[in-house]
Amino acid sequence: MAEFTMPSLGADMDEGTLVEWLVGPGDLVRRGDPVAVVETAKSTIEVECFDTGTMTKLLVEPGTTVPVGTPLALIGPAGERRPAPHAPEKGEPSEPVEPRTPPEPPSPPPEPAPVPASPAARPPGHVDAGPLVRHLAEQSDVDLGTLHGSGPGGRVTRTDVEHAAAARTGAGPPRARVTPLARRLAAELGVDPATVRGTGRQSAVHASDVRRAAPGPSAPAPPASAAPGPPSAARPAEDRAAAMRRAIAGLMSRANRDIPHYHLSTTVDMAAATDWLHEHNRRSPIGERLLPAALLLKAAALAAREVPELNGFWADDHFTAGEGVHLGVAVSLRGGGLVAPALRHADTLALPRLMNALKDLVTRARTGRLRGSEVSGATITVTDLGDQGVETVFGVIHPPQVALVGFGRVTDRPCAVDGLLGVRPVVTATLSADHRATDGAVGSRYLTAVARLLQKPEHL
Amino acid sequence: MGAGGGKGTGATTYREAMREALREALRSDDRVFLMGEDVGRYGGCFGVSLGLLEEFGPERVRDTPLSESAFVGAGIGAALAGMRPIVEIMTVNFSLLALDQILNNAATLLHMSGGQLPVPLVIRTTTGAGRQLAAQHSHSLEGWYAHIPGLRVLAPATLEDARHMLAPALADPDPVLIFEHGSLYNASGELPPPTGPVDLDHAAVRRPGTDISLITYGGSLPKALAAADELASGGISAEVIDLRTLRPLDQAVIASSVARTHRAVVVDEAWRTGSLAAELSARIAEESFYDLDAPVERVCSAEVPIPYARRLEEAALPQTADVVAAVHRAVD
Amino acid sequence: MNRTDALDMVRESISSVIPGADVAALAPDDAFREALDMDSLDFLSFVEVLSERSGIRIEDEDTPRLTTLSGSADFLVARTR
Amino acid sequence: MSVARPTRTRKDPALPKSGRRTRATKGDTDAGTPARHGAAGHRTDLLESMLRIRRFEERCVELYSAARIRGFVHLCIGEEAVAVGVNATLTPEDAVVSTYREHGHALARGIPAEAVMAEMYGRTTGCSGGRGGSMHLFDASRRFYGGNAIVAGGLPLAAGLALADRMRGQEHVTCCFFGDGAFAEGEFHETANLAALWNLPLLFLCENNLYAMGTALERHEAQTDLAMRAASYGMVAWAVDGMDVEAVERASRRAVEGVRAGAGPHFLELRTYRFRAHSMYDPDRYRHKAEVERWKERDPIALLTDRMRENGELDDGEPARIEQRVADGIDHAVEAAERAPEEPVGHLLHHVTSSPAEAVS
Repeated sequence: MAEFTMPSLGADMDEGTLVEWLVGPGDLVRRGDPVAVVETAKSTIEVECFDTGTMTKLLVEPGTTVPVGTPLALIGPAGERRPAPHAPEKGEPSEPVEPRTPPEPPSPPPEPAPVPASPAARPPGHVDAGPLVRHLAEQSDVDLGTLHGSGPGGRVTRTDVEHAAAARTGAGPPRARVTPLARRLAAELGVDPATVRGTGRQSAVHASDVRRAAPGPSAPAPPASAAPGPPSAARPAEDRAAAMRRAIAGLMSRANRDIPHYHLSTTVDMAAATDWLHEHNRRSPIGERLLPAALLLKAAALAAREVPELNGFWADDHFTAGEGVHLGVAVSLRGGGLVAPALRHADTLALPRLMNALKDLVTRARTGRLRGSEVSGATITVTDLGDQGVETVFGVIHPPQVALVGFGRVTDRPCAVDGLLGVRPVVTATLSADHRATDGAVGSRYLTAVARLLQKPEHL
Repeated sequence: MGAGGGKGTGATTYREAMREALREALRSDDRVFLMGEDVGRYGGCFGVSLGLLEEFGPERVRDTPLSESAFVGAGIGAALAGMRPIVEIMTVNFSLLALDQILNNAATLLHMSGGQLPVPLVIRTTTGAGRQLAAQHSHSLEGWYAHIPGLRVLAPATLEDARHMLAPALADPDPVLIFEHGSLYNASGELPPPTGPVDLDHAAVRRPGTDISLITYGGSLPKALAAADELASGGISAEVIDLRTLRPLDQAVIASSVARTHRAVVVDEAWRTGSLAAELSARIAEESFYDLDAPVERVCSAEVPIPYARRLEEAALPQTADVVAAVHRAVD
Repeated sequence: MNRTDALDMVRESISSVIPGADVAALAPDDAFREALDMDSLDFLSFVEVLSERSGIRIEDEDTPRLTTLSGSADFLVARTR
Repeated sequence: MSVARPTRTRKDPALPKSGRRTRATKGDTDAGTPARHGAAGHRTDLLESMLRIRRFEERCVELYSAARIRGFVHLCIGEEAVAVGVNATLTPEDAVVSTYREHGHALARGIPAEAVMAEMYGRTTGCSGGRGGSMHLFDASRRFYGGNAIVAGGLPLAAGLALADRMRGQEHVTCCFFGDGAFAEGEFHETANLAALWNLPLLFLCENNLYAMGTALERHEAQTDLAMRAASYGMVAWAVDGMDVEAVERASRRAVEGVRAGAGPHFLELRTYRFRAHSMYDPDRYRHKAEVERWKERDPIALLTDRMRENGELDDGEPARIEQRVADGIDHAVEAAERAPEEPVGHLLHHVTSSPAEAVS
């Protein structure tokens, strides 16, 4: 039994309409005979069959549109027919059967449960917004759930999001015009480009403006170009390192001058965390392994959520809590220098995501590809000097933040546990905090929280 | 020997340098022959092939009928059969009559045949305006050809390149188009002795600088260099890059220059819309975005068929002053 | 894998993690983490790259053997034998 | 052999009288050939060669309908005598430039059916590595310079091949096939002029199937006597019955000898007809079914078979044996193509230039 299928009649044909059968059931057909008329987007064509035999069954009614390859009829008992290459083998109905539906008509996917049209009927928490709008909202840190959509049926529109974003940032200043180089340099120098006065056309911020704005002694313009000569690749890098040094110098001097620091320290038992980490890493593909730093950062972020007095900024003689926990991560750069870009919403990231975000952030910090919100958005900073082998960090706060958390190396120490002396991995966690914003009691609540959180690594 | 054809002393013109390259090619390889309209008895529309017919005879310096499609296609066929033809098309505007052969055959046969049929053909043609030749002899269409995969597109802008680019072009197994800007033929100067093989893959920094990159080629190179001189007196150090090869573009030289100067002006005599200048700007945006301290500027021809009247033609073309102004826009 | 290949693979893996590192200047028994200022993220990337290139799964417990070029090469040779 | 002066036959370009043979060429007939056995054997070869093309293309229709082959596919069913008759007169050193309706030319030139079928499938084993498809079959080793899908686009290229052979002192002939539609293109006239002017060893082979796609000859040419127009360029030109493979072969042999002897380009107008659509399927709005049926009465395969039967050169079992051989060969080609590997997408940019890969980041 052979099938007569909807033929491919041209390079652009995907489906065709059966207009007319030129033969009926029981008719004898010969290879090459026209047996049907098919209409395509371009024309109506008589199509031939490639088998000799009896038309046993017409499967498709005239007027039906089917994809190329759909069986239209069965031709049987054939003489010496070989099946067409790759023609799907089919059972052979030798007596009349109910007209079959074609095997694979492109039927639409099952309808999703219909969404009620009336906003009132919408389930709580549901926000009607398109992907563009969602993307925009995410970018501008607007919670769609808090918006009243002005579009049809209460749909949240792009304008709604833009208004909300503008309202949140106060007067809603237009986005600063900053050249890509200036933006990159600002990231490297720890300068918020939005605060730099631009001298370019329409107040565009150029690299030179950022250099001038970088904190540091008198912030001189970069050395004037020497006499034209073969450009040296080394010079700009040295420039950059020197400028960064000046920026760090300025920032840290300000911190030590303006911030009355207090320091707290505690020793955290890392046995549970280390065991859990080993077990996790043993089970995971190598690309998904975690470093102890990931656990420490997550604990620091969760603790900051518990103790919001340490998560935010001191400016104009008062404390403003940060919106979300954005963990500044101190990253030392090759060839010297330091940046502390923000791991945004670190308290909400599951460990694997946090680990990936950390890798990504460090890579981009070292290649000068940080985003603006990362450069200036940190609400509390963590310095993990464990890699360098030190035990205790006595940190300096990054103004205008009010706290800096330090971790040393995870190291084995003799420890009294349940009255017995044992060897346990421990880490020294320290807190440097701004006494203007908080007192020691708050700080000690924070460190205690860190220590507690690290005892339940599976909940981090 | 014509004026200035001497060896190492005295001035040589671009035209003579090109002729010397043709002579050398015809002498050194008997597979090489030159054909085109009036390349023989007339001596070439722009005098480039003057004297070659007498030296090499009518088989190898071959006058053709005014049938661009037929003789360009014949060049392709001869290349397939083992020859190394140099086909001259009088001007780039006329090359459009042969565009079918250049695109549908020369650029395509290698791929379409699954690698069986490389086309070692060289096509030379004149491009550009500046000589009051009006709207059918003045356009800069090399960017159209640079759009086509399978072609190599050259724009010799200096005496050295006029003299030395032909040999590697003939050695290339694939079709090479050489665009000679009409305003350059009379350019003259001392031709330095060759310093080793000439490569067709790299752009050249014709003048180093630190404040801005002027990216250009062909007939616009002298204008860019003049602009750089003028800018230097105002304390702006412009680096001038001569692309030399318009396809494939030397991305590395452009990116490394912009990484140093942080600003770029593209100078291209073609029209701005959908042009090589557009391609260069896009690549700078793609590759060098974080190095840019100002938007990329373009200096191109006005979007008008090039007019005859001198004042209008000058106004339509990029001039040194336009380049200087663009640099100031980028630097200020 | 022979030892020369193993050494090359270690060097290449380091270079790919720390672009511009002067790997050629490393002596076989230098502790390269210190010499090249690799932090734990760098080192994890190095382990990842080395594992990918050699096809060997490297466990946390193995990492103490990967402190010098020659130690790392010995480890690779031993594991692929 | 001396070359005849240009012979012009003025015939009704539309339809031959059904059942009557048109003999547009003069020359020997097979009647008095002494080596009768050899001649019969040769006719058997011609027959088998035409059948191979016919059956190959019929299989293409089937495979196309089953969507195993896609793109534009132009069949030469009905025109097989042209491809087979001309190729019988060429040496392996001669060059062939063809059109997009070139399966017949390629097979007759000796490109294996496996390589042609694999090309239709877009596989690496195709004669163009799967990058050309039906319209772009190439085989440099057989000097088959391709299916060119620009009408008249292959003509200038053929002139160049001929020029190169001439400049290098080689007595090869370049044959260039093109259709009647090419007469409306400038490239035909530019090339005819150039070839005659330069006395190039080029054989122009115009397959006049009376239609440029769907436009009938008298609707696209003011003067429909194509051989006469070619002669106006100063080259030898004949019109030939393109449905009679032996007439084609005789004319082509004379022309090839003339070209090879240095008498400059020759032109053959081969009057033929395609039985099927321009490209795989079309609604045939532009011609009458009766016209197609009348031409089918002059089917080149039937014509030769009848002649051989009359001559007693075909025993009863022979046609079946030929069909079987041809069918086996095509089955084999289809099976091989089905199994053949596809090019990895990573090789996409191969063969754009001869260097490994052009940097187009």
